[in-house]
Amino acid sequence: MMIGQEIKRGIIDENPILVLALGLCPSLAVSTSVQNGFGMGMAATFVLTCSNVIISLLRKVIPDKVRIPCFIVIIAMFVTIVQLVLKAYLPALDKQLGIFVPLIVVNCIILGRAEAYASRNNVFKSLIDGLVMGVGFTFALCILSVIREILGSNKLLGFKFVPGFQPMTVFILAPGGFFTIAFVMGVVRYIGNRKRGVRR
Amino acid sequence: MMNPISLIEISIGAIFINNFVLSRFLGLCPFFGVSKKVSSAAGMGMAVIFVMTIASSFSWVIFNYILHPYHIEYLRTIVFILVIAGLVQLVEMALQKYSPTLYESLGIFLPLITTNCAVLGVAIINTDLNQTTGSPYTFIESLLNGIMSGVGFSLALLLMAGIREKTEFSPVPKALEGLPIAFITAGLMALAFLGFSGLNFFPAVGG
Amino acid sequence: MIDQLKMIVVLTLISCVAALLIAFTNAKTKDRIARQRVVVQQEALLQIMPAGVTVAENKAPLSSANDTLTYWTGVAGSDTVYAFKVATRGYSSTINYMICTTAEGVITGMAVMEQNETPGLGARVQEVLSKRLIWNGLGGPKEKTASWFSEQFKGISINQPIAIDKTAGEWHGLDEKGRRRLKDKNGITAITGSTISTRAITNGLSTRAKTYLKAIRG
Amino acid sequence: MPIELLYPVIVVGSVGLFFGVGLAIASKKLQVYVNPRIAQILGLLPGANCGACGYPGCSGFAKAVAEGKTEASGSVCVPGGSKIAHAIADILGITADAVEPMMAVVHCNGGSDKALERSRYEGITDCHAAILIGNGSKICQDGCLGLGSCVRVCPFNAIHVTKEGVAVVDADKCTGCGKCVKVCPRKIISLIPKVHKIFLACSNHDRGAKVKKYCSVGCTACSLCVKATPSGAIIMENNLPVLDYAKEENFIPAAYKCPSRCFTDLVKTRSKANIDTKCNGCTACVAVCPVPGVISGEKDQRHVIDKDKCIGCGICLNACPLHAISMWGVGPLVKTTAGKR
Repeated sequence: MMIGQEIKRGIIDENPILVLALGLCPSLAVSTSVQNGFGMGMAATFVLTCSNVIISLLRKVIPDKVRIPCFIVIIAMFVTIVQLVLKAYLPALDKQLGIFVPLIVVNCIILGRAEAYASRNNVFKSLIDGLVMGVGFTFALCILSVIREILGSNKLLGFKFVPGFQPMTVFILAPGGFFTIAFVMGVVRYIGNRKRGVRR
Repeated sequence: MMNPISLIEISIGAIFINNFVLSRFLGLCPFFGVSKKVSSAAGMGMAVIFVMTIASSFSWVIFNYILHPYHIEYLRTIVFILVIAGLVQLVEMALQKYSPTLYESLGIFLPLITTNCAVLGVAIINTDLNQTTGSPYTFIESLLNGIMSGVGFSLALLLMAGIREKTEFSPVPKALEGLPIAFITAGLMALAFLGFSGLNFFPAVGG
Repeated sequence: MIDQLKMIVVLTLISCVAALLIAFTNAKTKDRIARQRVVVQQEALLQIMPAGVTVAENKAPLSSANDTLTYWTGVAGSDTVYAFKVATRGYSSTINYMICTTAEGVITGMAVMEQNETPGLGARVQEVLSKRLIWNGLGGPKEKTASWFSEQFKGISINQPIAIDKTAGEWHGLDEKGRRRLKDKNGITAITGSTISTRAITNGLSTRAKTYLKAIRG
Repeated sequence: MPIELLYPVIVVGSVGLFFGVGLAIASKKLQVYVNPRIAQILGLLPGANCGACGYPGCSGFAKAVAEGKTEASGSVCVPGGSKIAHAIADILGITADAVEPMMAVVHCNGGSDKALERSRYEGITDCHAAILIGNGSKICQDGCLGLGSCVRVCPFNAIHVTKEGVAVVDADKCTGCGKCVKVCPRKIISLIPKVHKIFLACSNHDRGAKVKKYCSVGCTACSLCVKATPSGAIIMENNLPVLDYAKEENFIPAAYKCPSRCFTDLVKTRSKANIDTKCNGCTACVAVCPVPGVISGEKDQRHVIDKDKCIGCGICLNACPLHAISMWGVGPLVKTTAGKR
């Protein structure tokens, strides 16, 4: 079914974080706990989908020279709306995500997909692509946050995970983020190589 | 009124303590993209410093003279990013026209910088409260913070490019070639920069 | 010339529409955000003030830094308690916390409002120990225990020097006798591995809090 | 209420206007000639400016591709993938992957355990020096001296001398730069396409029993390998088989047939052939199979392949009229024209 195949493309073949290596800034900083990761993933998916739709609607109207500023204004509009809604209804999550909510604007995925995909395809395809990329982003983010939360603070979703295990706080700090994403990317590549090896 | 202590603290802080790339995770996409060759890394570093300076000065002026008095601070995201995008595109065109040589080495990085989280990051951080003195940034402080964050970014970028050029020929396991090994290198560098986190010059400043 | 014009019109139009939408959402959410901030404030006050006090907010001039200090008074029967915010510079960030003391300077409650010290070390000033493991934690009601680090400040006086006892282990691990011995010494236990943050808070108490209390009581 | 909405609209609107006008003037006044092909290529690129190609953003990459500095393959522009590779190739008129990756191989396998020495060389450990003193210490005048001139010159340390004193190339690390080919005094290193995994590991020009006397793995020019490859991809020249890698041939049968094991096969485990249920026992495959006793079964009954004996040459695939045979297991794709009806 087309949708199933698209989602597989988004999560595995063209996963924004693990394969295209876009949107790294928020994924490393926010993936210290699953709630943050999921929250950021949802916010990014919302912004990505809406901006993809609007941009593909306006793609004929926007002249090429002012392409980037227009896209950025549309994306920034959605991000600010998400920011206000988060501040009003989910203050705890907003405090956790901190500076990374406004930074969704310059998150390379959104402008990347807007330029690469939305400005060239019709509305329906852009909507699907926005959703699929968002799901891929959230999926990868959750993987990273689960690993970092368990190893880094011996918690999962805020609850104590394994009694007596002394957490390695380095995983919560910056180096841990780099190591985790390196490890996950290595595993994904290894599976890819083996699969390609066998199939060929 | 110029408080030299906080100026030093800001500059050292921006380069070492909370280095933009290695401890704040800002500006990673171009950081991993461009750091394959030292030459392009140097060009990118210069461009980032230049853009961060004009971005932080413009954003400070706009925030304190337009957004703050009219209590529309919530617009800062959209206004800042619009200003940065517009500025960068204008500067790129000007450079392309008037100094092709400079454009050759510096200009091609400019469109890359508009989607750089570090530039918008520094603009937004400048409008928050200053960590050390607790009062909002003055113009000089925010300008300095912009320049020094750019220097911090370029420092990390050059270090990274140097190392990555070496890892090109080292026996890296097949699955880890390319980006994963770059991340591990960045992780090790972040570990080293972690050592700076406790550094502060005048503990009594806050007390 | 036409496409130049088109550029200007399109960019300006999009900016205006975007601004309009944002302003609209802001208008909708503005009061809620303001209310959120007040709710957080009230919650903190409730936590540190002794029960059954009527809370009133007022200001007192601060002679030294020529600005005014906002503080809250809690009146219960004869004695009144004063609550105010204190900011101090920790290991890698500014720690904001609120304390509530009696007139003589004995702390009745303390809560750390905001900090971003190193996670796992300095950040444990806000740590809430939940004993339950994940599998039995998912179902149960939200555990409402205060952070052990703030609990230990109850009964400490800010007018005398506050001792930091690093040898006795952490407060939540001590038995009744250990805790009473600490109280007599007007001492608290430090968080293992982050004495800078602990000392930052006690310094804040013995320096700033004392001057604030003096300013309040005039 | 409306004032609340007006301020933001005015502020953002005026910033937008300011930059709209600025960009409009700039696009007019600051017109600069740009090679149109760069713009064309840029249009195709994903525009994510992610820098994964190592170039500063997509415009940098487009410029490099337009000037032919780099190829536009899927591996370079990760987000674009192979889709854009072909599209860009059409613009530039070159085939996307015209250049086939090459790899160096050493045409000698005669280590100290296989090839006899006629003298003990104790001079400078360098092949050129050893050649000067009586053309090397080995009886075989064409074999590898194993003193590492090629090792020192290789920038990717992809070539090493084994304990037995023969240079061996590491296929993964070798980028086919050709430095070792130039430096080897005996000229026994050559570049072959990376896809082909079999090469001749001997450069001896003597004939017959003479070679056997001083090297157990030397080529005796018996030309059995030539007969084993009907497509004529191997021809004998000056007592040595020359493999024509351009032809679609995998040389597995030749390597199997060679009596003194001169061919080296880089692939450790080959994928094996397997006959499925469609087989009607016409024994077309038994006729072409170079290895006796691999395919067994009665006439008009389904035949079975002995997985241990099968060398994975793929000839039976082409010979089978019902296409009942397929390759199973790990190992690179095996292409061959042999056995085609």
